[in-house]
Amino acid sequence: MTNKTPTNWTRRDDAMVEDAIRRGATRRDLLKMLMSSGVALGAGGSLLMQAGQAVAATPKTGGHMKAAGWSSSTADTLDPAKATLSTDYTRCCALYNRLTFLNEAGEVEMELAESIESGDAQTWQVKLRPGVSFHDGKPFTSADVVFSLNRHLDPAVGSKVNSIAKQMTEVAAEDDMTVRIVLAEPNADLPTILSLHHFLIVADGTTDFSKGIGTGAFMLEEFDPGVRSIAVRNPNYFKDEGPYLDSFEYFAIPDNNARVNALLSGDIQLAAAVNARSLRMVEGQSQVETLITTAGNYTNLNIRLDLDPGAKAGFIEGMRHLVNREQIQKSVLRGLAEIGNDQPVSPINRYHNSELQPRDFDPERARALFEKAGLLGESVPIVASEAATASIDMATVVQQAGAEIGMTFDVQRVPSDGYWSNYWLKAPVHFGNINPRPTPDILFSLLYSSDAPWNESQFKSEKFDSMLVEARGTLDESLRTDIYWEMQEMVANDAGTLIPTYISNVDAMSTTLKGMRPNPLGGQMGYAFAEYIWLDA
Amino acid sequence: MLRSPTTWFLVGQRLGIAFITLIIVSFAVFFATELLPGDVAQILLGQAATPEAVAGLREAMGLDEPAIQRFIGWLTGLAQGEMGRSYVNNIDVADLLGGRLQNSLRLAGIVTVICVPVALSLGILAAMFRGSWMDRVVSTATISVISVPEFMVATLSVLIFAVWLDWLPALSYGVDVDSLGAMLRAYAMPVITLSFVVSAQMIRMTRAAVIETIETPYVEMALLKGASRTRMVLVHALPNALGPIANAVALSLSYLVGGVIIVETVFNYPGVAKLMVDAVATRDLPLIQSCAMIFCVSYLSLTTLADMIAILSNPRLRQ
Amino acid sequence: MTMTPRTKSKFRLPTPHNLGYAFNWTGRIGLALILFWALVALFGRWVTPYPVGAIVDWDYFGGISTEYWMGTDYLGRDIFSRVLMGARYTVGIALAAVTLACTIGVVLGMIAAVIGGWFDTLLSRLLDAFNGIPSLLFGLVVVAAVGSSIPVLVLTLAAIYMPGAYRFARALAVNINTMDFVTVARARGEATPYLIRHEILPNILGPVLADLGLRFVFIVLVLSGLSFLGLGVQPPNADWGALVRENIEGLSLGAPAVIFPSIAIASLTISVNMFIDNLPTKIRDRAE
Amino acid sequence: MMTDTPLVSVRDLRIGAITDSGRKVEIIRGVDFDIVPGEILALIGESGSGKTTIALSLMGHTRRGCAIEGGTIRVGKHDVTGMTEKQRARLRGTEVSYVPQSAAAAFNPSKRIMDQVVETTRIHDLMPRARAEAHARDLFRALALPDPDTIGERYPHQVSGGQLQRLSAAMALIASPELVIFDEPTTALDVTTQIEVLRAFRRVMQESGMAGVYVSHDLAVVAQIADRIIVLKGGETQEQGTTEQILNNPRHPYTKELLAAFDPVPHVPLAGRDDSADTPVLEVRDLCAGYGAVKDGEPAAKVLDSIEFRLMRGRNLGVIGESGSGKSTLARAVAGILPAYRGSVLFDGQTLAPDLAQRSKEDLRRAQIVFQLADTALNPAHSIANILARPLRFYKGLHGAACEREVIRLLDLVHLPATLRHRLPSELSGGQKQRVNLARALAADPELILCDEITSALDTVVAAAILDLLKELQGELGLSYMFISHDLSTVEAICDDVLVMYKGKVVEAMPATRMSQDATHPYSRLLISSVPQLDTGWLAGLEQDPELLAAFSER
Repeated sequence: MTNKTPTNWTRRDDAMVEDAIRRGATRRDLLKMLMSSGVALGAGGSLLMQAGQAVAATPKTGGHMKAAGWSSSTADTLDPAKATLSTDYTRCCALYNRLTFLNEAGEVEMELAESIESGDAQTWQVKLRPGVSFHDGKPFTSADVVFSLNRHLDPAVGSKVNSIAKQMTEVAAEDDMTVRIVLAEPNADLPTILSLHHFLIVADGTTDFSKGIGTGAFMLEEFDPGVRSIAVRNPNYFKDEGPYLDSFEYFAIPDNNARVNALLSGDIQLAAAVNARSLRMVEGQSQVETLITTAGNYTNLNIRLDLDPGAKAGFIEGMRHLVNREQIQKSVLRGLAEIGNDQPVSPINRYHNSELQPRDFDPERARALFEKAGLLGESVPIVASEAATASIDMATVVQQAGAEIGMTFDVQRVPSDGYWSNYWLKAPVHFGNINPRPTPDILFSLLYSSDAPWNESQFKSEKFDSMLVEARGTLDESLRTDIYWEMQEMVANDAGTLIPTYISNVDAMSTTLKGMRPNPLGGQMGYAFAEYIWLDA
Repeated sequence: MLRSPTTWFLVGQRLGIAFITLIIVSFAVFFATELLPGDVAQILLGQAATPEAVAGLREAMGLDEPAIQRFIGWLTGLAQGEMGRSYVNNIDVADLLGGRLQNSLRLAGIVTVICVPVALSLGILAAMFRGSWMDRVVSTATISVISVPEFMVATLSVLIFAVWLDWLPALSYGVDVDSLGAMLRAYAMPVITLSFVVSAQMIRMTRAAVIETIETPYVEMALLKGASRTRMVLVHALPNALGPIANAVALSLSYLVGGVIIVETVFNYPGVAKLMVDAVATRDLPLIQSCAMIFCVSYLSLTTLADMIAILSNPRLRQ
Repeated sequence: MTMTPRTKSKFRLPTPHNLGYAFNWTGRIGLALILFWALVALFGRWVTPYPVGAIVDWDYFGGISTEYWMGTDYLGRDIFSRVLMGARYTVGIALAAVTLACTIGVVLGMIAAVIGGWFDTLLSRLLDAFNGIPSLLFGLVVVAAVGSSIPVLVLTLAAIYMPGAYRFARALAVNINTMDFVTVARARGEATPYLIRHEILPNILGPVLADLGLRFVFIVLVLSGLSFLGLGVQPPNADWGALVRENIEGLSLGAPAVIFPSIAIASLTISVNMFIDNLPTKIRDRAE
Repeated sequence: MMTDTPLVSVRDLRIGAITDSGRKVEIIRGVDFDIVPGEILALIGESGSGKTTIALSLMGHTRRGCAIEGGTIRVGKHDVTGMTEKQRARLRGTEVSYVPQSAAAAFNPSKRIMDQVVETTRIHDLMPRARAEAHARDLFRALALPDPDTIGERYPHQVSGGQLQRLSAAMALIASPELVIFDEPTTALDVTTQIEVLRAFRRVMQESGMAGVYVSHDLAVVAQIADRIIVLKGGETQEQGTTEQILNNPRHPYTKELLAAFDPVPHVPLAGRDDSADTPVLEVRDLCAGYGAVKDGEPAAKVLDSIEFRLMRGRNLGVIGESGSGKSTLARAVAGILPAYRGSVLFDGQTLAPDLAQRSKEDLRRAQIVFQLADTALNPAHSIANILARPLRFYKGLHGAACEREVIRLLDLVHLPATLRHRLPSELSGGQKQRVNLARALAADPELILCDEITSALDTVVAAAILDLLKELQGELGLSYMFISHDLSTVEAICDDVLVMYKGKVVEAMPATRMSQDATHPYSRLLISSVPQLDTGWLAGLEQDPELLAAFSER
């Protein structure tokens, strides 16, 4: 993707790097700076992975680890289907397993499944790993899988992936160790879909999830919603590697500053998702290092096509030119992001359309377009909230750019609680925030198909829908890639969802913490770090 | 004298009033929460809140019956000492609250134990040597303290004591408190912060109240009996200033239970305030109500206690 | 009372002294600072070197420099401009809120004191009940319910501090109400409004104003507390509390971006305290 | 007795004060006097004469803002002026002690009496607690206090004013000092009570042989207890001499003035027209009033019990009685401030509504009430002009120049300069305030003025002047006064008829002039006999039936 050296590589940036080298900066520091000056992160990412392997020396067993996420409330749950917050994901990953999971390269690996096969991508046969048992000793069988998958269809469960699970028209046990999954229509991505956190496998018939009985690497010792959880090593974990930690304590410190301080003062070993701004605090602290992951999480500006001003021809195009992506990348996200091109498939996804260029920042062009749309001088409300990462700052950037061309944007900051149910998808111009999804298919069917539950800009196109189905069905890689590339183009040009950047996630951790590696499912090793890392004290 | 019927009548009266107040508050809180946009189901589902999903979840949670009906149900439950179950995680509110309340009270307790004596003695000293350098120092100090935003104090103290000096843990909770020393260290910073916030008012009020009584003829009389300044203040002025002082203390302390959100946030201390913030965020009515009740009860009991002290410290009111 | 020796004051203007007031220097400094901030609040917007929202520096938490007098904030915006603009919100909102709170509180308090009876008891009970709810939580709920706009903030803050003002005014008014001159006015056949306006108000005004000052301070602080919890003025503007909060990460870097707004808050609140603790006192010349 | 070496000698005492504006003023200007052991010296003077300041200076104490600037004070062997605060503290209570003006205020409300009485012995630890208490009980007996063995266990608010005053004496005497300072100790008391207290003081002082300084504005009281008198004015000695000499042949004009003010000028009724025919300006029938929660038409605390009287136009009715007799309540009930629950008030023949809220503006205008304490009766926040202008505006709708003219006229009426109207009440003297207070009532040009103790708070001379003013105004404006007072001489000086009130009842009604002769009711007699006379032998020679005393002055 964009490998051109950034237009405004200032002298200060140079100085930063040189100075850093003089200070004997680690590879990571350097990398961070390269990125903060806008160098391609696809490369960066892989660099990081090598770095990851480099340190992945001989694991040590033992020790108690404390890690802090950023969000927690009394709504904390150990029910994978209900999991909302990163905190839930992390806990669930430590307690349960999925049928499959994605490695750092984004390839599907088997976990509780031994194999997942299908001839037509519609009827799938899942062979389960034998000899696995739950924390309470109950052996793991197909019944558990059937139960776990079917739960998502029951509205009473309130599953977050209900809309994705819908396509599984039949989940049945062929025998104790085999499950048959039949889809409404072919979908080659099922193995990947099954690696989503919500599809973690719980024991058949579980109703009380506060015990956290799973097959996972850790067994729950204490769980206090909104306060903390403590889990201890599962002595008879089925994997031959790990877990290395004796015990693992997880809680949230919502205040970024407090989180970083806690890490710096050594009270915790991992501070998840630290604010880019606090990097300077972490910099040069020998006992702390950072892990940067660009998994494809993004905050986007949604303009509904079916409402004014979005309905006015040219407005959206104007906005595409008015959004100063570089400023957002460098000032708002402090370089810990990658310029986006208004479509959801992120660069680390192998289907990413690397030829699709983002609109360049061109206020004059924007002014002309607004003029044509007859909107110049109008006041356009933009709804932003803490709920959508960095949206308020992005909004002010747009606002400022607008002010310079005589366009007033009235930024309305609204409370984060209730944002998703009251403003998101509803307001004519608002911000959204989408977590990483492993496949274009999930992204598109979730966000852009005509019947998508989260169709943020009310983008509707039969062509698009049919292409989606076609791509989903085919097992021919190159054909899929072509289709997905075209679909990305369609979204970038016709949808009302402006994706200025893909936001990188920064986890800060103590140098005693080893084995952390980036993962396409998000920060904290796709929230599954607990079983892979060890303390090298 | 303590046992004189009128005293008990007064107590009874105050309790009655307190009870009515509680009812009023709980209704107020109920309507307030009704004003909030969205309900538990929507909030819980967050981005996944598609209409049918919401409907399903509502039904599953038994939220389909009208709110007021549920509220009345909750009230009657409370009458039997039943705080109900949290909507979001279906845990007994009592259990959810239990630990949090302990934490809050522990923190409040420690602060009280440290602050009240210090604040009072400072206030009294300032009053005693009114106009002296130490009076000026104390007054200026208190003013500057109440003039700095709480979260500044909090963040700064973390930075200084935890990050730079590395004397104290940045978190008060989760650090295991095995020894008393460890506990002191763990609580040091929130306590410092809160002490700053709370004591300033107490000092001011104490000083004012004592000075007022120092002006009275009976204190002059004490002087004319040859009493030392200390005696004049401690034996003659102070007992008569007790009422207002108690009141000021009560008001300051009532802040310690519900008002400490910021401290709880910065030090990631799981107390009731944060619990209620969560509850509000998730529209978890039983939880919100219970928290509100707790705040109100603590406030009322403190003020009532203050009134009691005022009454008992004054023989005229005593009977 | 204050025993200020004849201070030859620098002002050629009518000094408080020859207006018949004793006004010590602490008080004067306080007043001067207050006036200063008031002026900034009024005219600050026209002297901001940069637009408040403009990102003027690629760097963040920039230090003090000739072009950025107070450094830059987390986005690289000019703090000096933002503090100037912030004044208008912090001072403005706090002032509006405190005025509202005290006006309503004092009027109700006086009415309750003069009328007395069930009206008094009921009102006092209700407001007392309201006091039972922690202010920040109340703020959270309100803003969660109706979003955060300046009017909402003002009303919320006013609501939070009204009961206090009421309590205070009522206590004072009850004392005045027992005075003979009020009885005389009653005996003359004066109506309640007159009693409140002419007989009681003038005699509780002093303490009430002092109280108002204190409340102002608290409101400034609660306002900053609210913005710490993410409620406040709409972007790109921000009150001082919000400035401190959004730049709090800069604290560890000793960034001026967080220090100056804090200083601004402190200087305002301290000066108000200094002023009300040393209000000008009417000189009464009586030997013994 | 005058020969032996003085216990106290004060030479050229100068005390300065700093006013709010920082102006220094000298409030005591070079006073000299001696006190020999066992002698009682009286300091006589009006408020502002500096008598209390001098008395306190004997203990080395000056009030806030004041300071001893010159001269010497010697008490016993000590040079008080030269002492440090610590040394003075050792002096206080042991060698010089103090009996305050208002014991009610000087007792700490939250401590038991005994603790406070014996405190001195504790502070200087002079004797073990037990002995101190025993001693205290003896003093209680000596001071003729009821149940002396238990009274110490009570709290100040649980005993009467007279008792408190005597207890405060006990407090002063506990360490048997050489000098006791009495600061107007009986001013706050009723006459009948005053007698008891004075007697007690006399007795103990004579027995103990202590020296004393007796501060008072009341010559008659001083006459009963003092050996020598110093007459003070504006911080300077006017005259100094033995009691006999001061009373019988005063030399200094000011002293003469004081004595003159004391002799009641008998009131000459206006041309004695027979008025039994025409309707009384005020008539009260079976008036009952009280305070507290009203239960079936009757308040919890009944104060007035079926009062009846008639006040003829142009005449003055005096109401006398001691504190708690209900005389002030009567005024309030008539004015409608405290609505009567039974009975009727007729003004000029027609009945007035009990509650002033129901009375017409006109009715309210015609009967005005003037209160005792001018400083609480005048709104401190308003200028005199405003205070006077309001009733003018309210009743007559006067504005601007007309109003101003009227204000000036009113001030002139009460003999105050027109320039005064720009001042605030706090800037006026007591007498001036009372005149303004009166002028405000006149502003309504009323027919009846209810005067509630309007001279009680004033110095004798000033009070006398006010009385003259009242008479004069009556002459000019044909007013009628209902004059409430505890002071018989005042009533005698202005009233035609007198009601004696006791416990909310009118016990006797009679013409003022014949009061001393005609009074038949025992209480009236007791009251009359209790008024101190300008005669050193009066108290000694006074016979009062102790049963009567016990019966009527409950203490």
